[in-house]
Amino acid sequence: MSILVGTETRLCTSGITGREGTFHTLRNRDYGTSVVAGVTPGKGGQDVDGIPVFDTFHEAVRERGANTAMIFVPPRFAADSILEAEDAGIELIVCITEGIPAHDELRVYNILKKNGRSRLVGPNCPGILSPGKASVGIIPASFFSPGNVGVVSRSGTLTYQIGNVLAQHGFGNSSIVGIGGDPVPGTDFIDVLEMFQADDETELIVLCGEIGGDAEERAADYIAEHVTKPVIGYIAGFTAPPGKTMGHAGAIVSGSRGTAAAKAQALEERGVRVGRTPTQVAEAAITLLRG
Amino acid sequence: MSILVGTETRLCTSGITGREGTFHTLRNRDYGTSVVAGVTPGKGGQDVDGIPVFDTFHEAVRERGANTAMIFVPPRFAADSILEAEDAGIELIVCITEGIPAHDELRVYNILKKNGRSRLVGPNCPGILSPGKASVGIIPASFFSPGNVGVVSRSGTLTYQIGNVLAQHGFGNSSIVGIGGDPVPGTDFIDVLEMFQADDETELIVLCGEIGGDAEERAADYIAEHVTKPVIGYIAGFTAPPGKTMGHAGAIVSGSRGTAAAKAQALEERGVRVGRTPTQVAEAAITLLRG
Amino acid sequence: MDLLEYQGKQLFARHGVPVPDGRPARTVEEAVAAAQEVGYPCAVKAQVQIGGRGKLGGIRIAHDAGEAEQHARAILGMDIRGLTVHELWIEAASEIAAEYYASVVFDRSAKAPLMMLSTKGGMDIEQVADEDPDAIARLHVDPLLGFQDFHGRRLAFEAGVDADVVRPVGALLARLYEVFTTEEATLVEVNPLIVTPDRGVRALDAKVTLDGNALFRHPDNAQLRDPSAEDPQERMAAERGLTYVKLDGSIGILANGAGLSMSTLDVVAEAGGQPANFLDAGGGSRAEAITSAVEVILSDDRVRAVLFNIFGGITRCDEVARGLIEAFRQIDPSVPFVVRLDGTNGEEGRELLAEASLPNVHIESTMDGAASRVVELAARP
Amino acid sequence: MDLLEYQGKQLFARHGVPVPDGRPARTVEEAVAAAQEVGYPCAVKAQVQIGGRGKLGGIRIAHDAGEAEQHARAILGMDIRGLTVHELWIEAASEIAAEYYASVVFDRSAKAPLMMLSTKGGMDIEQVADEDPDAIARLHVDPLLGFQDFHGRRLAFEAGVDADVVRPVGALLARLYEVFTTEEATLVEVNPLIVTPDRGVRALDAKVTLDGNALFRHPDNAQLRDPSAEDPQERMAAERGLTYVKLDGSIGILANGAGLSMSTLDVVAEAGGQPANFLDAGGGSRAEAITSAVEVILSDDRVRAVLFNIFGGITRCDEVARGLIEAFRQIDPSVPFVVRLDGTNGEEGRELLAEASLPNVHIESTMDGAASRVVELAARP
Repeated sequence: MSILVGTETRLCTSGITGREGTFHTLRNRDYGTSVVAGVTPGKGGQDVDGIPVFDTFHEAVRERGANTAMIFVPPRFAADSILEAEDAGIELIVCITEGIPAHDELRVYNILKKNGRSRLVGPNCPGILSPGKASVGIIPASFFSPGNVGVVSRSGTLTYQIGNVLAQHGFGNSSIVGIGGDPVPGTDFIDVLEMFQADDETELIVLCGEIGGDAEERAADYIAEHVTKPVIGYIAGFTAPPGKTMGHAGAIVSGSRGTAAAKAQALEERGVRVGRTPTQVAEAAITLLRG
Repeated sequence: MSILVGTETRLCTSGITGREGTFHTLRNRDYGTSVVAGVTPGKGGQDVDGIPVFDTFHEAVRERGANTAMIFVPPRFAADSILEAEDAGIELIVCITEGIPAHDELRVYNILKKNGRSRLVGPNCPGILSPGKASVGIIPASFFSPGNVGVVSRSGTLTYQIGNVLAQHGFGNSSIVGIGGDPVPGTDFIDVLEMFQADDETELIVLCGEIGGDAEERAADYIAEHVTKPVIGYIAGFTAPPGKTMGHAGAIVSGSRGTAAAKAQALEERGVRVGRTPTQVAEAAITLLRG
Repeated sequence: MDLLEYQGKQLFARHGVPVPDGRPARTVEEAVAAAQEVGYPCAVKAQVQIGGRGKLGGIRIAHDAGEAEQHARAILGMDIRGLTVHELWIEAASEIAAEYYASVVFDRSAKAPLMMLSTKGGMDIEQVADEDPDAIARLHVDPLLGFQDFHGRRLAFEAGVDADVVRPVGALLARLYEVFTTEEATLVEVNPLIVTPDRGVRALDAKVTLDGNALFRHPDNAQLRDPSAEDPQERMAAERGLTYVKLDGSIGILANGAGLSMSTLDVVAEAGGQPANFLDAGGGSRAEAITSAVEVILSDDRVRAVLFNIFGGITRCDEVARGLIEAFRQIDPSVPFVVRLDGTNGEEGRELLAEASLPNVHIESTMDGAASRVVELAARP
Repeated sequence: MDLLEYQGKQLFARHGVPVPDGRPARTVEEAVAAAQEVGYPCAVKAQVQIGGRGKLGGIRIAHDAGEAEQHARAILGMDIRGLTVHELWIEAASEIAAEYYASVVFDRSAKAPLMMLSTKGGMDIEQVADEDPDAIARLHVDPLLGFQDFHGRRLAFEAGVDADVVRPVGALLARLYEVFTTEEATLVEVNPLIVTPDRGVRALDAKVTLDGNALFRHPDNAQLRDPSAEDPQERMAAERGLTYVKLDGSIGILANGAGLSMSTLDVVAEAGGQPANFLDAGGGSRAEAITSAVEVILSDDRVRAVLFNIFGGITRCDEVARGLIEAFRQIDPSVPFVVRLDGTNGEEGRELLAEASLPNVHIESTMDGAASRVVELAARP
């Protein structure tokens, strides 16, 4: 098994006719993902390298049975595209787009929560990779192989770095989930921890956090109560000064809150080993999985 | 048993210091209802004939354990008062106020539905009476006695008329529920039918509808599928002309839709006996309950 | 509260819904002046709250001042299905490449606004709905989310509007939704919504129903009521705070509560009579309200007998009796009254009436009995 | 995007939040003219994006033109915690009967706006929160419902504001919420919110943070950015579309992606070095972006060595190598570079660098190794 994406995925990309949309959709298809449709209003009836394009998600669902959406439209159109996908009955919506207004994210989050029929991953995330099965997003899939380590991360490239160090030490992955670095992620650590805990294939979980917010602290509480599989933590941003946004809209330390030290401490107090560098994460994995 | 209100009711009236609010709250208390509080912003600390008044519903819940609200404030303040009661954790909100803007009702309905923690009965309804136990609202309780007939109605005085005819024929009531004549009632026939079906004390259900909307048609479908107890229907407005609002904001026939004939037919087709006059309703009750 | 076309269009303009340039007019002179301002050709349109006026000659095109004057003179004062034309709307004539239909309706069943769009505009939409339901694209808007761009796109694509106007039609739908919510309407309808030869979109008609209960939040809209279009009895009742609907029969009816009032009408009809009106004296009816109600009922000279059917809840029957006695003192009616008083203080009420021994007032103890009696009395020559 | 006090107050005024009358000024002359317009006594207030300016002499009361001039001269150009005062706000002095605190915060954990109200205004609210948390009334507003009257009443009653100002305080909170949502702010704070002796309420200060991602919908607000308050390097980076944060150390750092960039800083610190900056070259970094980034990093003259840490995903390492080679051609840096290229096209990138054999550029194969190397190089005399 794996989580969120796999052989059952039927992908539809919003913004498929854009440069980035086309490039990554085709890369996902090359990897083996079942890409069934794209959506670009006004370009219905066209195709992108054989992938049919529709005017609306509703048509993509009706005509092609799409169940997963990848959002690649510019930030000012992203909220609308997510809401359309949800309205059309898409179960999993992966939003790659960066720079979506915070109030749009708030609205989208609360509407999806109210209706309870779709899961959003992101926005501002690299997507999800289940090695050997499917890739939805921009994760460079060739660096990863199937295995028993589940990775969940607020960051993109940092995930690749950690995944790469793990791979160099011989570990493969069940799934790699980028939840994104924005203030209001559709899916948070706890959601993914729950899925990894329930996933047969996952034997170890790596949680990659960063400064800002309290998602890691809440994850620590959840782990203590609900996760029996071993978890290794990593937090980026020990050297970040307060009050400065560190690239991700969510990565900001305000007052004494949201510091890397506080997050690492919260995890460690609940028995989660926290690596100070990506290399230490791999070393901890060796200890935990190979004794 | 009975439904919605009974010995467990702890009532708090919004607008208790107004003329109507005071009058009906005290009548409800005289009947035996446990009236624990009132709310009038700015009059916190006062009392109405011994009933403590609070500034907010939150205080009434915290200090006095109120679990039922009766809304008696003018229409422009009613939506806010309902939302406050819901926010404070009141389980049952009975709104007597008439003339609430339709868009306010829409908003209130959808918020309560989303949160799923409070039931609204009304607005523009006479309230609920469980004879011998509790009365919340303006139903003239002295005309009714405990018994096995449950009544649900979109209308106030018509309910008294039908209840009175039943009483003259020796029938008492488990509960009498006025759901109100507005376009967006918080509780509809189906909700109450479900409760009566589950209520041990209720052996016969009388459903009092009127022209406008399709609540009776939907109730007919529900009865056919889910209600095993005998149901008698009554529909007011056979002589109403199309396009004219008949007093209740919801009582209007538009085109061929919402007519009394169509409603009566829908009920009869699903095996519900429909009386053409209140007297016929009582006669049907005699036939059904006394063979 | 139903708005006239031009009132709806003025609301539209305030919210950015494109409408043709136009001016209202109440006289022939105003009409000609308005036509000069908007230019020729222009449409001279009767302002009545009823559909189908075009086929009945209520909309005519003027190509010059002479025609404008001629059309205004013809239409002002015209009778359109029982309504007299008191106002005109003079607007620039539009060239039409396509006619669509668009509306936002307050859907009580779904508890959400329902939006509809069709390319079969310019005709009776109920007929389209019956004959070709697929020609109407529909969707509900979650009121907690509001109208989103995708709603507009989806309706436009599903209705099959021309590809080059998908965007402007979507934008116009967003504006209609804004009219619906911010003005607190229960209906906003545009038929036809036209596409011009230069591919603009425009509302050529406007049907807007506002929620009377919300007018306190919209003082501008509260001014729009056009009493000239209402029945004089209904206006009189409204001024007295009574809910009165005029019907075609000969039996005046007063009851308390909307449901009981309707039921009373039905029971009278069942007994073979024809109700002259619906009149809900309301909850807690006091003596003055009853006196007023009697005046309103008797102002309809077709009334040959009157039925009072009161079941007291909040309403006290003794108050009703007092009101009736006072009404007889002031009016001295020439038609018979049948009175049934039950419920709160029913006995006191009946005693008061018995003491007053009003001429030609018959007391009955049941609703059915009262209905039979009033039918019988009304039928007497 | 943090607004200056007077920019926040101008937004407030637009949404009906009561504020004292005031005028902005950039020179002593403008300040005196502004003081004449608003009248005396008036407050001369330094406009800097930092708290505590009052205690540092950044707010002074003028009773006549002479004092206005004297205060303006003293405050303009003043240094307040590292920020130079370029602008003043001259406003009518307010009499104060009570000082409250009010705010709307974008609460990421609750995914809802958080509103706070306290009667302990005029002081550091974080201190109040620590010492007397019950003194702050709080509630979350469901963003799908919006602010309701009862929210305002509840906060006012729970905070214990004076009974006679419950209504105006509630109304002011409603307006603050409107500022928060319609202007797309992430913070709206008023401290102090004052009650005047005649029992009016008024925002005496304004702290507003707008969401930079939403500025495309608010062209007026997009004009408000005050570049003079920003660090020159950060401004230069922003103009080139790079995310750059200046730090205090000597090691310049470039990485791709926010998380990896932060991690790189940490690993350098772990190795004993002090980062000079955070610089995220972004996803899909192209050669020109890399060249720009090198310029920005080197414009900080405390930088003694530079670390490039790239893990290619969308970013292609050969593009990064090309950018670095081009930067060296244009700039000829005088400090050593350590470069670690891994991921997409890593081998090609490393080969390009090897071929170019740039002076003083050290290639490392791991992140840890690269960090140790750059720390060592920066420490050399």
